[in-house]
Amino acid sequence: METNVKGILEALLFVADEPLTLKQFVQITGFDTELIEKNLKELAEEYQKGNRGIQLREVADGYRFFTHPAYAPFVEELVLSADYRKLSQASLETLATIVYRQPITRARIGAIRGVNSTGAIASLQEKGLVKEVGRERGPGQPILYGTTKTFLENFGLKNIKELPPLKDFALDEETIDQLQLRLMAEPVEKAKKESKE
Amino acid sequence: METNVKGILEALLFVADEPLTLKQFVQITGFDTELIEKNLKELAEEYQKGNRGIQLREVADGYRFFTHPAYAPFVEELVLSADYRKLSQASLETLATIVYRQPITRARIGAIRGVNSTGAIASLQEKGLVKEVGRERGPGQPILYGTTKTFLENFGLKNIKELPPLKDFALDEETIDQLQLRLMAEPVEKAKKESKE
Amino acid sequence: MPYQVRIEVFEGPFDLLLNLITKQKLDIYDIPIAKITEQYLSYIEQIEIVDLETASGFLLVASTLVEIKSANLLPEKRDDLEEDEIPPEQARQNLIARLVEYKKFKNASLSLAARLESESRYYKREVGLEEKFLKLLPDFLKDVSIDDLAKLMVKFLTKENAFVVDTSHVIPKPISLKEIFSVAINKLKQKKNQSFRELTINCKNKAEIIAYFLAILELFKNDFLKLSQAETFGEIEMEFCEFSEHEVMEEVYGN
Repeated sequence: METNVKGILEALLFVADEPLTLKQFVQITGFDTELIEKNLKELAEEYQKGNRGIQLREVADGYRFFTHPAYAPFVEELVLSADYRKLSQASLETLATIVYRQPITRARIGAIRGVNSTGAIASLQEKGLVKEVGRERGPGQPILYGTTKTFLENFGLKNIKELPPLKDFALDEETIDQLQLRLMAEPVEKAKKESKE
Repeated sequence: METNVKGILEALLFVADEPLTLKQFVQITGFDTELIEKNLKELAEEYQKGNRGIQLREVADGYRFFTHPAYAPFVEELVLSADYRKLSQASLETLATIVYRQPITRARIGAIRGVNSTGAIASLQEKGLVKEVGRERGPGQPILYGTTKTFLENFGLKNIKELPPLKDFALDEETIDQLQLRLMAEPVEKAKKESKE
Repeated sequence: MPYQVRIEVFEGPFDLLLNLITKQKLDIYDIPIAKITEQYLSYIEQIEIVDLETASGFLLVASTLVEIKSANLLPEKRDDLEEDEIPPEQARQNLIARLVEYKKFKNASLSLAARLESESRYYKREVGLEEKFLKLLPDFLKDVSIDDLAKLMVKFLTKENAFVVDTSHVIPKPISLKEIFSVAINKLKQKKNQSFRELTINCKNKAEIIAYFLAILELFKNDFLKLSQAETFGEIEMEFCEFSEHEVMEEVYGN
């Protein structure tokens, strides 16, 4: 039987237990990067068009097969539900500060959230979503936290740059004005008038 | 998107860690046996005709995906490329802890070893020596780890009850006393947990 | 074990304040902050916070609110501000800036949650290798016997710090700082130049080492000791300056 590039890639993707990078494909097959990339793209398209049970996706700087999300209810009959991936609000907030401010210390996470985040950090570490990435210079040399490859994989991201920039989540002028007004130490009428002057 | 029978079967076969029987397919999907059989046959043919990297085969106890034998040399290359020559000390310690305390959470492994054991657990999983065996009840539902059949077979053990008792390995009187204390203390802890359930 | 601080539905002082602000109806004759402060205070009275850091976060925001609120009760301009006191208007702007910053991350967290939700429907294959490939793997257990693993386990279980059994019912033995202090001084008098490691070499547990460390810091603070450390995590070298034990105790403990 004639071996074909796509078949080889497919077999490798099937057995791999983590996303495979282009570099790994090159090392294992000896084909050049362009050929591999072209075939991966075609493979992904074929699976997608056919409404197949398996989908090829690019995550965490590599390629990996996943089941099609439409069939999740059936898959969950067979394997442990992904419910455990759910995160509490505290964990999500903490994760967001780490995602957008990494590398960041525990103290700065706490300062942004206004609340001690030690427990949330520990829980994110336990889930493999964040890790210690180093230590800050200076007094106490606090631990710096950052996100992991597992984070990218679980959130379906090729890399961290795929996320919308933080400024997209900033409050608009109007909302900030509302905040201003509601924290006024004088009647609103007067405040409004003054701000117009 | 319209779900299709073939897609569902494909997704199920992809995640299953043992051959799936017709009966299982019926139970999970609610489709009738004939429909499932027809689609499985078509799926197998499609994979075969395309010289695909994956093959659907009917084995003694059901249906299962395999890599295409023609691509085995590449798969072997992938398996060998992973850096697993020898177990590190960290891996050995983690393995010992899991062997004797299974099912056990990541956090408790860390507590026993005194260091974070996440990396070591992942490496042992990759090597097929330990696996996730369930989830603990309670907050966060942490994953429980245990040893695999491969591990037991490696040491010619039928089940974990055949493990050598720890007290045989205490070196001196003092160690024996300490060990006794701890081995005694543990069933209490376990009993407590059970009574809560 | 971190405290599980669940402040009802709120994830902290900023979250609570933002929530109260959003609910607040604006009546142009009202002083808005008065109502918000009142609600905020009554809320934090109800909640039970076991974590000191969290508590201080809530209190800091509360005191800022009270300060801003009281500003309009006072004469227009205050020129009696303490040096490190922040004028109310500045405090208000600081608070708003922090709220705005926090809300940005909170919004980002909602977007992450949505992403996680849709991602949770993708499953990856978590199945080991096919049997024929398993054989390929080097036998990493070649030189390992099951007895080796048992021995390792015994080592852990008999190690000092590996006590994983619940000991919360056991009353910890208090370590007298004063006692340690006195011992430390005697040791330092006998050998004026030594490292912290040397000093604590016979310590039975972490608590004792910590007690020594506190003693050292106290001595350093009172100029009885010079400390140096050549590199991060390196040896802490100490040089004791000659005084009588009595003098030292008197200086530090006042007796």
